[in-house]
Amino acid sequence: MAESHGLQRVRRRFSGYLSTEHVESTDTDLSWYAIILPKVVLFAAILLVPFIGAFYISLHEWAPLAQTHPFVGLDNYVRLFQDPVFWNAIINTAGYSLALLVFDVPIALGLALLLNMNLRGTKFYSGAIFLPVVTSWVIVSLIWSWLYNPEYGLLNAILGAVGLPQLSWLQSSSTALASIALMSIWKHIGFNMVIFLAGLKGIPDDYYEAAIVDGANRWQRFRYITLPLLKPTTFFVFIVTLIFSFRVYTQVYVMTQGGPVRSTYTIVYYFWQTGFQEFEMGYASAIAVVLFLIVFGLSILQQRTWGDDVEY
Amino acid sequence: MGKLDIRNLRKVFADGDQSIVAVDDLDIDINDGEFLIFVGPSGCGKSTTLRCIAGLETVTSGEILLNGDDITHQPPTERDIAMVFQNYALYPHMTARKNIGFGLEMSTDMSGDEIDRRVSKVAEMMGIGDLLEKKPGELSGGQQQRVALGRAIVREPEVFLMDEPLSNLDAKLRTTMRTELQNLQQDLGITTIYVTHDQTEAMTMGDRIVILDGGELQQIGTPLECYYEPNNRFVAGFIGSPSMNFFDVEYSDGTLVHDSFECDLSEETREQLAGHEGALTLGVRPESFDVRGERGPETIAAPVTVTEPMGETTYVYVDIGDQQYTVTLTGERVAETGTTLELAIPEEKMHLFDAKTGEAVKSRSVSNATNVSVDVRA
Amino acid sequence: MGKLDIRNLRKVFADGDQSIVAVDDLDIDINDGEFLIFVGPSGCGKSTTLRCIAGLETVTSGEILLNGDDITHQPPTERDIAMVFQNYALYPHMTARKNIGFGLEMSTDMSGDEIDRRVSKVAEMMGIGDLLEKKPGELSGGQQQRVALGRAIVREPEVFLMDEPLSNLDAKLRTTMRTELQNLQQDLGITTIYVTHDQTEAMTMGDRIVILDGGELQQIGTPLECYYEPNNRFVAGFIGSPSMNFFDVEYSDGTLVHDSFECDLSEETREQLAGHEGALTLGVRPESFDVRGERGPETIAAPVTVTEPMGETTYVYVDIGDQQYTVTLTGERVAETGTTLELAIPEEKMHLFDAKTGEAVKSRSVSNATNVSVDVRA
Amino acid sequence: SSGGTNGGTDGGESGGGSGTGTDSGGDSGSDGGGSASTATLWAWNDPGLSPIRDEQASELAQQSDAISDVSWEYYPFENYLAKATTAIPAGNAPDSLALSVLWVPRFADKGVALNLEEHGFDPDDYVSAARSNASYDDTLWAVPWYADCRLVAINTKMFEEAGLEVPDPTYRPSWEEFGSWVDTLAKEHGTGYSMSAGEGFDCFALSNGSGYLNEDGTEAIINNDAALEAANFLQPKVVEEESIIARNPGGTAAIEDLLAGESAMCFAGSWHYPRLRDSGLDWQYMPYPGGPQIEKSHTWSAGVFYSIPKRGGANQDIGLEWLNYINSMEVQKNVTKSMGGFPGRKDAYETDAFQSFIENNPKLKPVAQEMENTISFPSHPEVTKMWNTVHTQAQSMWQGEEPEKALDKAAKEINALL
Amino acid sequence: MTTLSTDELDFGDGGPEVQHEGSWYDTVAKAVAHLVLLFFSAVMTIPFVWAFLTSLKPENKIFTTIRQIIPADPTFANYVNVWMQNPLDRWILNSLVLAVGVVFFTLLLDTLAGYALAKGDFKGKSLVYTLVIGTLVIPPQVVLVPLYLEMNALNWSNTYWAIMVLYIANPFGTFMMRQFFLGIPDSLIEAARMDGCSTFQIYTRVMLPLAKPALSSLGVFTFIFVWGAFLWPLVILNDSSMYPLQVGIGLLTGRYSSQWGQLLAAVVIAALPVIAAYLLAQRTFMEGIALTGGKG
Ligand SMILES: Nc1ncnc2c1ncn2[C@@H]1O[C@H](COP(=O)(O)OP(=O)(O)OP(=O)(O)O)[C@@H](O)[C@H]1O
Ligand SMILES: Nc1ncnc2c1ncn2[C@@H]1O[C@H](COP(=O)(O)OP(=O)(O)OP(=O)(O)O)[C@@H](O)[C@H]1O
Ligand SMILES: [Mg+2]
Ligand SMILES: [Mg+2]
Repeated sequence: MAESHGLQRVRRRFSGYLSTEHVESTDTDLSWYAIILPKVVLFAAILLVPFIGAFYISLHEWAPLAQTHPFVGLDNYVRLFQDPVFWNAIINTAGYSLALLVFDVPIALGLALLLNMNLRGTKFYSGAIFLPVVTSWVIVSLIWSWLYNPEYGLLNAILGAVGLPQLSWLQSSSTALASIALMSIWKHIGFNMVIFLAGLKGIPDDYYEAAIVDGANRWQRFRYITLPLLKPTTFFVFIVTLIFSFRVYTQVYVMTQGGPVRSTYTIVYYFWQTGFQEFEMGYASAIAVVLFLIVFGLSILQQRTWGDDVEY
Repeated sequence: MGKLDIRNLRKVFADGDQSIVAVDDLDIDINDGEFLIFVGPSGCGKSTTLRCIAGLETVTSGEILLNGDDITHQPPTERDIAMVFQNYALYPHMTARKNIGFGLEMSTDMSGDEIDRRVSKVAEMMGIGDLLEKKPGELSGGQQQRVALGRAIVREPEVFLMDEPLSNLDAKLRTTMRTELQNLQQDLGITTIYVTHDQTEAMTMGDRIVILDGGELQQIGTPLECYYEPNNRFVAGFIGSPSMNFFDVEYSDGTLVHDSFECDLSEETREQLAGHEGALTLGVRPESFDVRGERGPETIAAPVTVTEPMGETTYVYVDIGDQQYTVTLTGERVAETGTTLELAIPEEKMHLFDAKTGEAVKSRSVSNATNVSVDVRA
Repeated sequence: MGKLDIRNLRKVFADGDQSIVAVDDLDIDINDGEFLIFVGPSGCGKSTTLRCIAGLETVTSGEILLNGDDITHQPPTERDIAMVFQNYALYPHMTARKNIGFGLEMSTDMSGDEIDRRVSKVAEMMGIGDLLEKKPGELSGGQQQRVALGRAIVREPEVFLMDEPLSNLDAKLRTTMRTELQNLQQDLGITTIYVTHDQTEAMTMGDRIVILDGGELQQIGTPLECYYEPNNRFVAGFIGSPSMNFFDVEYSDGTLVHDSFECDLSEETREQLAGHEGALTLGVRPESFDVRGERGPETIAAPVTVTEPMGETTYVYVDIGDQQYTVTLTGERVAETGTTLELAIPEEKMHLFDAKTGEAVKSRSVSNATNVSVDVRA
Repeated sequence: SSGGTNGGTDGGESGGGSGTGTDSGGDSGSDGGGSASTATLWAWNDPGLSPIRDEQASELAQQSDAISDVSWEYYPFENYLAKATTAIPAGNAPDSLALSVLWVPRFADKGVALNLEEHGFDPDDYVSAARSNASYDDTLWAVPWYADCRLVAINTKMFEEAGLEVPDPTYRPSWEEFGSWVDTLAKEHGTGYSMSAGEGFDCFALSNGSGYLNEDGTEAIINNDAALEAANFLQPKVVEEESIIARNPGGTAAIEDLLAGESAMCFAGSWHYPRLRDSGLDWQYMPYPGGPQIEKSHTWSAGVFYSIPKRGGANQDIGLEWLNYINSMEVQKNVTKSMGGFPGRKDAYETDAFQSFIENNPKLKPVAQEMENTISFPSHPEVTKMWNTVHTQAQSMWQGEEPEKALDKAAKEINALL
Repeated sequence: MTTLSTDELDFGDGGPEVQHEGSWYDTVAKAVAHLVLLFFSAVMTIPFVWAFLTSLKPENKIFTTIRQIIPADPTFANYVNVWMQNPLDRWILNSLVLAVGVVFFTLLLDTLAGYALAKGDFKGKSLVYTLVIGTLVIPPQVVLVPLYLEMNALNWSNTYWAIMVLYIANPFGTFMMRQFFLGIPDSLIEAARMDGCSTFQIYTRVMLPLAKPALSSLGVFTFIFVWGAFLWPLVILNDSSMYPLQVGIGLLTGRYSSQWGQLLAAVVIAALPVIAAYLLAQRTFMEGIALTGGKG
């Protein structure tokens, strides 16, 4: 598995000695169980059992208010695969995810690189850029639905002032999803940036100095040293961003409620819509299970394709 | 050609409000093909000097000339200087081949084939021809070391800089690599500056040693010069292992007076010491003591506290007037803890330093010492 | 009392499908108060043995007896054994005082005052009385080392285990701490097992050395025994620095035949070698060569490739029939690169090993060697 | 949560900026003790209504022997249904809960609502839209607390600035007339009319005689000629001329365009009265324009309806006491005065109290007039889905989709639900 | 796997930038970097500033003065109103109780579990770890309904406990603490064992004190998370006096579209504690995030 360099170095410094050996003793086994038990029990009771419950529900026609919940086998799944709205939701979610991966990650990396130059005021800059990360999604969504307002919003006011064409943002089905993605990038960049920054700080200076002596210029140092050595961090950032972006819900809920014309339906939003507005809980649970499978599969896939040589 | 001149080099770091003078007015001329060793305690400015020469640090004042050209403000690439780092700084994500060829790829417009050819040639020379496709993580310390050297060599620079390149290796390997490096430098004839902490390396590897302390030059000379004719007390104590023993003495009327013993000096020495009456520091190397079988007028009775038999030599720690001193017994002689040695200090092997300034007032001379050298046919 | 007996100790690690035999049938009796050194190449099982004794590893088979009691399966706390770790393993969040007292606090029901008193006493003894309120991060390497020792001492254990406790210190400090540790062990008289990689430590610190290789015991004996009477080629090569020189020779008719030279052996030696005709390995320590002024019938002409003057001694690397060998010149003799040394090998200093098994067939004897010791008054 | 919230169900927009009032958080739950018990009532949150709810609750507690205390719980409209649907099967049902008209059929269909006709309530007491909204399968399942209707609100000052004559508040314009106002206003102010994307269309369709379902509820008619005519009337104004703004959910609402001076006319509900009253603008209501097919101005009627959960542990006696209380003439005749809605009971309109209140608030005259023209929602358990479907397609029309295609699609999806 | 440490994360000065590229090129590069960073800083902060400025406009003038960015006559009336009309103090108290409770139990259970997963040696360890990783991926909405039924069966609905358990069960902290503990050398544990500590004492006396930086980061992280919680408390609570602040804010208006002034005021009030804490302890916050990094 991946391990960033700085961390490795820290570990080496910390534990030059026997890092993989364990104390075996007959009586310790039990205490380990006692130590991990509270969390595992809670974890099983609160997440695992309900998750299995969700799977169980997905095999039924389950209207919460109804008194019987007939078993329908895989019908819900069959229906799901024939449901254009669901496919639409998948495409929207994937598009959103892609936008984050394509824009959020590189920009975050770029900002981290700039911050890593140790300019004056780095603390201020990083503080400002990180600010949205600590604010909750509901709040930033509320604020941004204002910024996006075509008539009253700051964004169109600025576009107007600079003489650029104004956009409908959330009001048009062609721009709504992109607008939500834009805001999410805004909110999330600081998060990835800090992870990248930690990764960058973990690359020993020696490599750069060696490369300078080897005659590599700034760009070459970035291309041949920073990027490859940052691969484990990048890998992590990609996975987290992917998992996180597949769960997109709150923004949609607050800002567009899936509209206009379902152009911002995402998988989780569709789950919410079918489960909690239309109360087809069985169908909704099928959506949830499929979502889980998609995300789990994606993270495994990513691990496979990237995981091979991320460790140095 | 790799003649490197360092003129009045000064490097000041700003550390918050304070400024740290890392290198202070350093002036060294290094001959083409010379193997120069930098030694000195931690923080004395060795690495900083090296980095200034490499161009990794901007110089505060002073000049660096390579073959007469001022390179003080050239970027590192254009200096034709290669550096070997303490922990090798091999790029972990590149194969050995890529590592070695990276510099050529970056700083020249050689074709890939040409680079490959050169890399292979150097790798053969270093005996790592069959390791070229491995990544640093898969190589042992010694192999990594060789790749790091190869990386420097392949560029055929005018000057090699090496910052404690062996310090990460274990003792046995260090010994092997030491000779290997020396042979290599002799074969290539490339001017080399080598930083080390290690006494053995300092004494054995270089043509000359530069001893630094607190950013200032203490002495520059051949290993034996530094050993036998240290400029000052610092150098005397620093060079040689175990360290030189120091006694606080008073000099008057041709006699050195210590709390536990006195020494009458010969006429010759008295002349040397003219004008140095008062407090002096007497320096005696552990192997310079004369161990007598019997108590005599000039012997010092020294109870043995610890012995360390090392095979051919034995280090004996003795007490003389509250302080511990070291005596080296050569041959197969041993001494036991609790016994007392009778020591004499041969006058010709005495070092004397000004107690205040630490300046040497009397040393042994190298030429004297080498008199005793073996007869060897050319 | 701290008599420790290790009986047929065996430790096998399961590593995936494979199993790694880390310690193989080890049998050692350690006397009360003895200072025992474990040496051997990396991975030979030194640490594993120590950890088995400490109780940090379960034993695969065999027994560990402390003062005759089987402690093989006791938990670490109850063994009355203290351990000093390579990187000290000081608790970074506790002051030195807490670090030292922690063991007492955890494993005894001493009052806080009593613990404090003991800690202070030990700290005085270790000379760190005024550092007790500092945290490890604020202490230098040597001070940390002392705290780590204090932590072990304060528990007044029967046995000390130390796993390369000095390897993280720099050379000068290592020398100081070495003698300090030795003195301390002598004062306390606590049985100590000490693992090291360092030749000097191995030769100087202990009463006896245990040499391990591949999990198996190679030799156990005093440093001088191991130096002069190595059981086998491995031990001979491992102990001593620079390493012993080895020559492949054929023995027949009382003569050792090497590609470059021949040696006629004395009657006495021939008797020793009876039944060992054929391939042997001749071992000669670098300092055992006799450097002659002139070519003679028994001398070997050895061109000098590298010299390493070390002050009082000089290491000279010479070529004899394609291979490089080391010669130590003592005294103030030097030799220059390019010259040729005429070397003789004194028969009494020869080591001979079976070429196949590596078993020693002839060694020097320690008693002979110590004959030459200095006269010292008690 | 989508379109359904946008006032169509009276989703609590009746708030308004009055800005004063007592504690609305609903922390009213101190236990009265004794033999009488606490009534638990649920409603979706609406700060404007909280004071009157508290007032009525304490009045009920005083009147009733069985109820010592009333505890109101409010939930955001979007989460209200989720809350109710999880709580009832789990046995945490309130004694009575407010339902939107879109939900009554579902609750009835799933057998969660108490049959009120079996408990002495008479469907004939209510005005037709309210009765129909509260019924499913010809049975009454809920009691209207109040009912409402939809109109147009206009900024009279902007009308005058555009050189238009301000119409009489009760005057019902034709589409043609309305369209010319929009054009003139747009020329002067940029925008002529602002509506919500979904209901803006619904109301034009209804005003032209269309609707979601036919009379007997067997087929979708949202793609009939009347609806298509409405779409064709609106689409060029929204898409090409941009004289009409169609607001999608999630941003600002149509009423806010009026308040901001962005448009001179907007789609408004009777529940917007307090907010308009307090805005400081020169404004008035106006009936919805009548369509070419029917010159009446039909709009949806909705309101707040209270029902009693049949399952989930509700105390039905207490629930019934509450329903009887709100069904009383005393409460019904004052709904308009106290909450800006209109009575569900027919006879309340006849009372002096109601009459004099309208006299004193002439701006509500068009509301009183139009209440009679309101239409009820289809009485179908999946009416929420229909609502979503039609509104999604309406949104797509304002994005440029061909009306015929969009409406056919909506009709198809509705038919699939039947 | 991976170890974690924040030693490398120094937001101050000093670092790998090699000095020797002084001169013109360097100055331009730095100027450009400053410009870019300044731009992004502005983009990141302006929305908050704007929200604050808007919340200072009187409620009924928000729409009539919509195009004035800086309010002509700022007033805190919205804040006063929102505070007067709603039991904000009670909601904030609820939020605090929940957040502190969750933080406490999260820290306790996650350090225990992380310790066991990093340093423990017991059968089933890898199974537990796989579960932790696997459930990290489950969107929380998925378990909403079954969990509600479960809480109800336990008779826990409408209690703080019911809200807290969901967040306490979150596997993220376990994962993070495991990563952290992996970085602590085993020799420290062995030393403690030699000193006579039991497995549990090693936890209390050695691991926990060492985990302080990770604890504060995880604590802060959890705090932000719980402070922003909305859906679950809403579903599980029947009593508005139990509402945490975020849910309470959801109640401020029937829909978000009305009473924007008060809503924005409430938004500012809700965001303020976290932002203030963030400004005070910026480093801790960022470390919390950075600690999660480096994992693969
Ligand atoms: N970038 C820097 N900023 C501030 N001070 C520095 C910097 N680099 C080095 N120094 C200081 O300059 C002095 C010389 O450091 P230098 O690294 O050259 O010592 P050194 O002789 O190489 O020591 P060592 O043997 O430990 O490697 C030290 O006091 C050090 O603290
Ligand atoms: N926990 C373990 N699991 C598997 N193999 C192990 C384990 N611990 C040690 N080994 C193996 O046992 C052998 C002996 O290891 P040990 O650490 O005792 O060597 P050592 O002599 O201390 O080496 P060093 O000088 O490098 O410290 C090695 O081959 C090592 O790889
Ligand atoms: Mg250095
Ligand atoms: Mg070891």
